[in-house]
Amino acid sequence: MEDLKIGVFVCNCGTNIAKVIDCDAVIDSVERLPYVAVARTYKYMCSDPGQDMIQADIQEYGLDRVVVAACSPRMHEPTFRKALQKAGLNPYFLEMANIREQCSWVHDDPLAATEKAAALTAAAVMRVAHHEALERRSVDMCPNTLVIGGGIAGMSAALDLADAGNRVYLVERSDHLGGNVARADLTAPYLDSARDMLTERVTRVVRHPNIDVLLESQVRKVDGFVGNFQTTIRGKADDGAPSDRVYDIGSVIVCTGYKEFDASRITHYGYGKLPNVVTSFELEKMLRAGRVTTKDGKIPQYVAIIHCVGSRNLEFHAYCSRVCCMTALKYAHEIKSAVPGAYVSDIYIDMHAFGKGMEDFYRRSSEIKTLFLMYEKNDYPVIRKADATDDCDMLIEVNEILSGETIELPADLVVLMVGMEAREDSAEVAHLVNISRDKDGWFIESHPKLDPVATTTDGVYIAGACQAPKDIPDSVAQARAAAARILARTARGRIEIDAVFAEVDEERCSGCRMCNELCPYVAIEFDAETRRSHVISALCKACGACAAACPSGAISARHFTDRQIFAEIEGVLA
Amino acid sequence: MRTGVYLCQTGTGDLDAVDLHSVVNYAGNLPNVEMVKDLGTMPALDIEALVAEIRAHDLQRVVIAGDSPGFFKPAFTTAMNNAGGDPSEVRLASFRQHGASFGIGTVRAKSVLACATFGVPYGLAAVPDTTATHPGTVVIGAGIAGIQAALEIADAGKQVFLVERTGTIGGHMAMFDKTFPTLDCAACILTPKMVAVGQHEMIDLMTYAEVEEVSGSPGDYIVKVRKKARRVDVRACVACNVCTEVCPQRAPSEFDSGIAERKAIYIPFPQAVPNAYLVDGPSCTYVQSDGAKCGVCAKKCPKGCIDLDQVDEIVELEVGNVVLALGYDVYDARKIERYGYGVLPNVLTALEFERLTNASGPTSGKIVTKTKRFDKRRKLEEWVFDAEDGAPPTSVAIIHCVGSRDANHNAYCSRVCCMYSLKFAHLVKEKLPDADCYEFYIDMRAFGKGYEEFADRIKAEGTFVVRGRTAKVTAQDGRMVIRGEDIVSDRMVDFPVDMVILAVGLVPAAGAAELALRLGIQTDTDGWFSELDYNSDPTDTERGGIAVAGVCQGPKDIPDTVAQAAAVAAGALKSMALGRGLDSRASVSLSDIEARAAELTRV
Amino acid sequence: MAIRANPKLITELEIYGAQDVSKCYHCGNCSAICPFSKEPYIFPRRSMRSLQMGLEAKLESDLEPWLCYYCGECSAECPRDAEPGETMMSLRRWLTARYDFTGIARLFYLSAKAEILAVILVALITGAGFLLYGFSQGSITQYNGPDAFLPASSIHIFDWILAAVLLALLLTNCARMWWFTVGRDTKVHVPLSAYITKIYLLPMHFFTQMRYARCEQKRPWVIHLVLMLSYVTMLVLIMFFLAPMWSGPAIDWRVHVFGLAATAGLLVTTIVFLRKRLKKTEVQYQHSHETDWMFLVLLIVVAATGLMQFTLHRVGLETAANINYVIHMMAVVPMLLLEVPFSKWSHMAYRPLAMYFADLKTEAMVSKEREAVRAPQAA
Amino acid sequence: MTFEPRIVGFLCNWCSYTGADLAGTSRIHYAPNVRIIRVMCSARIDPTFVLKALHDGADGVLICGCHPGDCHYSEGNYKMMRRYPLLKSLLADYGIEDERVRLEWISASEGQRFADIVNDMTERVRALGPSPVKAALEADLAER
Repeated sequence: MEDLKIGVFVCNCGTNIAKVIDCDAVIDSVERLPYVAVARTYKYMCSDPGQDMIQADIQEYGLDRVVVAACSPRMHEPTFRKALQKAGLNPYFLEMANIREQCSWVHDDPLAATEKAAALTAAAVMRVAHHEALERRSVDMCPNTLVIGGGIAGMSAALDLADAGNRVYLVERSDHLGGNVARADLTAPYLDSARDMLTERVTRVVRHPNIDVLLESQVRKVDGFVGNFQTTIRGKADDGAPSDRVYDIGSVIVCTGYKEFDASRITHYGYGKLPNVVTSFELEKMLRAGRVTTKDGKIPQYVAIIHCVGSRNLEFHAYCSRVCCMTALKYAHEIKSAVPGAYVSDIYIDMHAFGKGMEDFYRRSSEIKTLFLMYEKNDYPVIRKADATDDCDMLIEVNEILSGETIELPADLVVLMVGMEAREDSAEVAHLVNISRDKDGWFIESHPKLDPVATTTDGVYIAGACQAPKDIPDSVAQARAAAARILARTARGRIEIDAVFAEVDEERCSGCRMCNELCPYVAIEFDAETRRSHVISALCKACGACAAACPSGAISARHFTDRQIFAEIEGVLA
Repeated sequence: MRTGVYLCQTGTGDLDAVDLHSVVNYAGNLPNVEMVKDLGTMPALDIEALVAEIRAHDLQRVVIAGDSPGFFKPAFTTAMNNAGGDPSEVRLASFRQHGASFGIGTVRAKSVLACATFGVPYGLAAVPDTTATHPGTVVIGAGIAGIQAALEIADAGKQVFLVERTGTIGGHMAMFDKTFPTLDCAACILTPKMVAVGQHEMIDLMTYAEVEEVSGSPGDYIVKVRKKARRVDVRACVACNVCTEVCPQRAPSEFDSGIAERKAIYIPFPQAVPNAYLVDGPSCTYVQSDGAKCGVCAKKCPKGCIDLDQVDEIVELEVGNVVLALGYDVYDARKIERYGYGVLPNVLTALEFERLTNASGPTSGKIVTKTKRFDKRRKLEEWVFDAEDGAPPTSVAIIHCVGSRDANHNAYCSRVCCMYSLKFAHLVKEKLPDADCYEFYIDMRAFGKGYEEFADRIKAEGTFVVRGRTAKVTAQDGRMVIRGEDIVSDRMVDFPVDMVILAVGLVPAAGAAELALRLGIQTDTDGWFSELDYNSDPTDTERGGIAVAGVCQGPKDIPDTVAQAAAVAAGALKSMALGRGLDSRASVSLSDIEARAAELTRV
Repeated sequence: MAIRANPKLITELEIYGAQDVSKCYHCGNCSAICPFSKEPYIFPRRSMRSLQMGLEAKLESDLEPWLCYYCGECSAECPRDAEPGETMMSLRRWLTARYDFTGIARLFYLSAKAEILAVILVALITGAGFLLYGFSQGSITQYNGPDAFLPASSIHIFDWILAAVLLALLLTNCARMWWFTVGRDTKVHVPLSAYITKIYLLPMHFFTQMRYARCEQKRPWVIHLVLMLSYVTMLVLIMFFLAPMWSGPAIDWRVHVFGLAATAGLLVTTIVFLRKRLKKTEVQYQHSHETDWMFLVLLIVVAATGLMQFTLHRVGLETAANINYVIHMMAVVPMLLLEVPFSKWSHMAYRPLAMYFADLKTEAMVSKEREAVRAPQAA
Repeated sequence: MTFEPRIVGFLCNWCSYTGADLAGTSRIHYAPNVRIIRVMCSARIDPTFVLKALHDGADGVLICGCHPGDCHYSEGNYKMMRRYPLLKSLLADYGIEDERVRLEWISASEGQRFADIVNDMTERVRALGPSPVKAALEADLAER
């Protein structure tokens, strides 16, 4: 190793460190170490005079490595890195020894504390000797975005991006925009017009100069990495024959939405057999047409609405579909309006009226004399045809919890609140853009709280009901959040890549591909020709898992190389 | 199109600002309007009569106008269908949806009605012009919502001023132990974000500061911020703790929600950002005695960064966008005397328990009941948490919906209580496996991703989940007796417990109403900020360039808050990308809207 | 066996005063607040539930409505303003109608007009009858003596006839009540012996209303008790002590003391109740049904005329006394003939009975459970 | 004088290292025997690090990561969890006592827990006495 000059700066932090640790002793012990050109203590290294001192010494002694023994690097590493930069040194030539939070503040025996501080400082000295100059790099950020799915989420995201002047390719499988919202007439809990909302969205989208709406089209392929993807989209050309086109994009937003649960899977409800058992979407149709009747055209006197069809049970889906409760209450109001004098019952498990205006909506529903019957999860109500003598078409048997009785409820029309389900093509889509799905088939966000819109593949975002059941406002919010992420990057034009990431030494790589599977960010690619793996630094988050696992030691984690850590180990034990 | 206009109100009181009479007259003069009829409030609609009327006037389009006309739509759709008309030609003019419950009520109502008669969505016709927008953004409130919004915008390389009322960022989330349903620790998630904010070159962090006044117009707001005298130089302070050690004055710790004490000069919590101390004027001897007494901290500070005579400072910020992320306060449990909060020592609020069970809390996470102790300084007996002397509770009751879903308190649901209560049950069971834990709930609102599964897991862990709200907590020989109805097993609940946790609901943060007034944005009947449109625009407001994020718009859990906060950034970044943002909706005149609507019908 | 729900019942009950029951979302707050709510009689929530779902048979067999004294706590604390207290009151009215086989009660509750008409009709007949009878007997200027307008002896016989009729009506309704609530209950069988050994409960509940005393506020209980006792005292005095007074010249002062005390009690309490119902400050007096008014009006008229009667013939205004007496009777007769068996007053009989039955049933259930526990051990 | 063991601690940056810092900011005192080395994720901890530490004279090695489910990199700590038993069995073959190497989950709010673990481990390792590796190496040297 070439002749290094290392400067060691031990901070007293007032008395915080000096009170317990004999800083001069620390100096003495490290001065003897190889390459140490200068070692000093100062009252407050983080203070401006402290930093000036470091910079001055860098100039004076021509230091090319710096060790600061002070507080936790989580507090002041950025401060001192800046100091090095100012002095014209690569910021990564700094190493900090944490002798405050993890030494002076936690030990009372001065001798032991001083010894430990010396060891930590020595370790830092020996480690920094192996530091390499690292440069923060950046890659181009293509401003175009691919939005998969033309539902309310997709359109909202597209509009935000396009309004900001970015090109958007909005890909929709079907022949129209609007997704599932297009099937609804009114929205809960305020009974606002879904149609007006959609008309407004669709009009703005199709008229927007920056949005290419690709109907009856499908994404075939997405290659590349964040900021630099290419996508192949198969759409119908003007002559009708399908044709593939390739687009350059920087980001992808997946808004593929959901599909409704197939009610006929629950035999107790006799859906498909009993003519007057309908799904929520079928009722929605009737309401839109202004024709709420039984199959034989009669005006129903008793209408029953069954909640959680396919949701919240062991057999089908354990999760709650989040929107059905409010939609059911909406139907209660709508039916009372469309069929004055009808008796409406809601058969529910728990009333999920959690959002803004919803509890009030629930109260109103009770006030219009909707009869609420509560049943136990997994204890399905059973629907059967009524006898000729009854004044109703069907009878629903419910083990009603709030009364503890088994109730027989008259019904002429039964509405099944079918839950949300991941689309059958979700696996396909997940594979396409390289994101993962949970056990229910919903796409997994990179972190439920830190980052609910990003995925483990950088540059690919999810929004709306494809991530988990969601109502309109939450879907729109998530869509805009995804748009915000992309806008933040396009605003800068380039993507800063942290200088700390993993590298594959292709000479030593055996092409075993173990690392490819290991990486949670799919940042390691296997090159079929060279039969070697290589890291896409733009995707690497520097956890170092691959470096630890590589059997041929071909992968090194920058700034945490084996050599550096070995040196540190030797240091603490010296 | 021959159009009939019907006015129907649900009478929810949203329309005090609207002069219905003049709206009726206005409607009569609109083109194509054949008839206008005011049906009053909550009319019992006779569909056959409506059919007759539609036929009589041979109407091709029906417009229902009112506070929430959707509630009457199906009747009209049916009538339209029965009359042989096109059921899709029943249009809504919702005054509430489009913000007519505001000062500009009548004009707004007219414009909404006009659009409906033209068959054009209001949102399409009433698009305000753009105005030149200043690149800076001020984010008010630095809880998780404010932090997220600030980071999203700053990461785009745009200047953000983050204004926080307290001495540190982090908000309520920083106080939490675990977060549902994943049970990962709040600190692990939040501290990296807090550090990122503290070190971000594009974020100008102003803690211990309050917004005095917001003037100017969309795209160009002047925000006057009062930087309260912190009396400690944030940049110089190294959090060495000497000042706190020497400070003689104690006060209840806000961060520990009052179950522990702090000094008059203190750091809210070890991981606070900025990691610096502050002097709380009201509890500081020096400040209270106008410098006559004490001042020992200033003398002892090794870096001399304490200036007890520092005074408030007013700074003016010029920004284009304002993000409101005020968050919330919790419901004052004292208002419900039956639960004995404030009287019975071991009745705790959710936040108090949150701190009690937190590894960095006063008992370092040990769940114990309070012990009586004589405070020599104050010369009085008081109940305190003591990790050593305190006995672990053998049975804990958690009461849901405290102050929520209740006409006598707050009618709305606070959205997060069910889940955090279940989380509490888990923590109790985890730390005290032998303790009995009871949840008393009305509806178990486990609606989010992985929530239902979490609820099932808690039940499997042996927590007794009882449907039925307890009505009373009374003292009985050293313990407490709770009384309620166990609805499912048809029993009365009437047994002793050692600790009661009240799942207090969320209420708008103090000062939110005044701020809304100052900003000229609407709040709903519960005091939460009103979004521009419930469905299609959940983050913007009436006023251009002012957006809402997080709980201040309505109760929300962390994932929803983070998503919404990020969404807010989209609006701001959009306006910065073009240097122009949308003006307030009120800036669009009635005549413009009429013209636009007419034009839109032509193409 | 499943029970058929009847969504229409809730609308029928509106006429009896249950306007807000549909608002209830079953948090259990009311049952928890009510001091009487105790297994096996948990209320008011369960009653509200049965009503929402229209479980008529169940409601008909419920004793719960009678176990509620309407202290109003539940309504005051109800998070949905569903008025549990008022619902229980309405159910009492509905049950009164159910117990009554004649259907008169139902008629009265469904139409205030019918009730008023009936009262007026009976009053007029009574008035006319007494006048005719009086003139046939003597002179209107004579109060006492051989030429008395209305001879005490004959009046007394009339009292007894009236009492007999009243008793007959009341007893049949009570019998029906027993059949609905205890007799046809297949789940619990109350042994005959229990009825006898526990019979003391009946008068105890009747005279002390000790359960009422357990409500959070005590005042209503006191007022209610005073009214009740005054009423009964009056009844007893008239039936058993008036006769000797009329015949014998020497007037027993004790009778007067009791009489005056009772009258005072009636007047004061009635006025108190009237004020409460007019002021509507307390929950339990906010929703008054027509029958409640009728009840109080008749009562106050009876008490007032009774008092006047006492004074008038003592100051020697015999003619006035006679006329006043006829008016007095015009209030008394409809009150006893219509209100007591068919309207609010019947609760005087139903409530103590219900509590007596409730105690018996609870007893029976407990012993049944004991049997159940013992049985396997025996086997 | 009593034997003071030297323990090397490998802590993940996001939870455990922050937790150790919290112990400091909360002034929770613990034994000075552990020397902490920071890595980004417990998944980075190559078994050779542990061997190296033992070879260079460590009497014990403490490995700390985020609680399962908390990993900043979603599942790095699971990778460590899977690796750990193999490492232990290897060490067992070398005749290194089980308690000398220890894996613990420490969150950013568990300063106290971190201190407790350090104290506990120090005592256990002290009880075991100096690492056999050291002795073996010295003997090895002596032979040459």
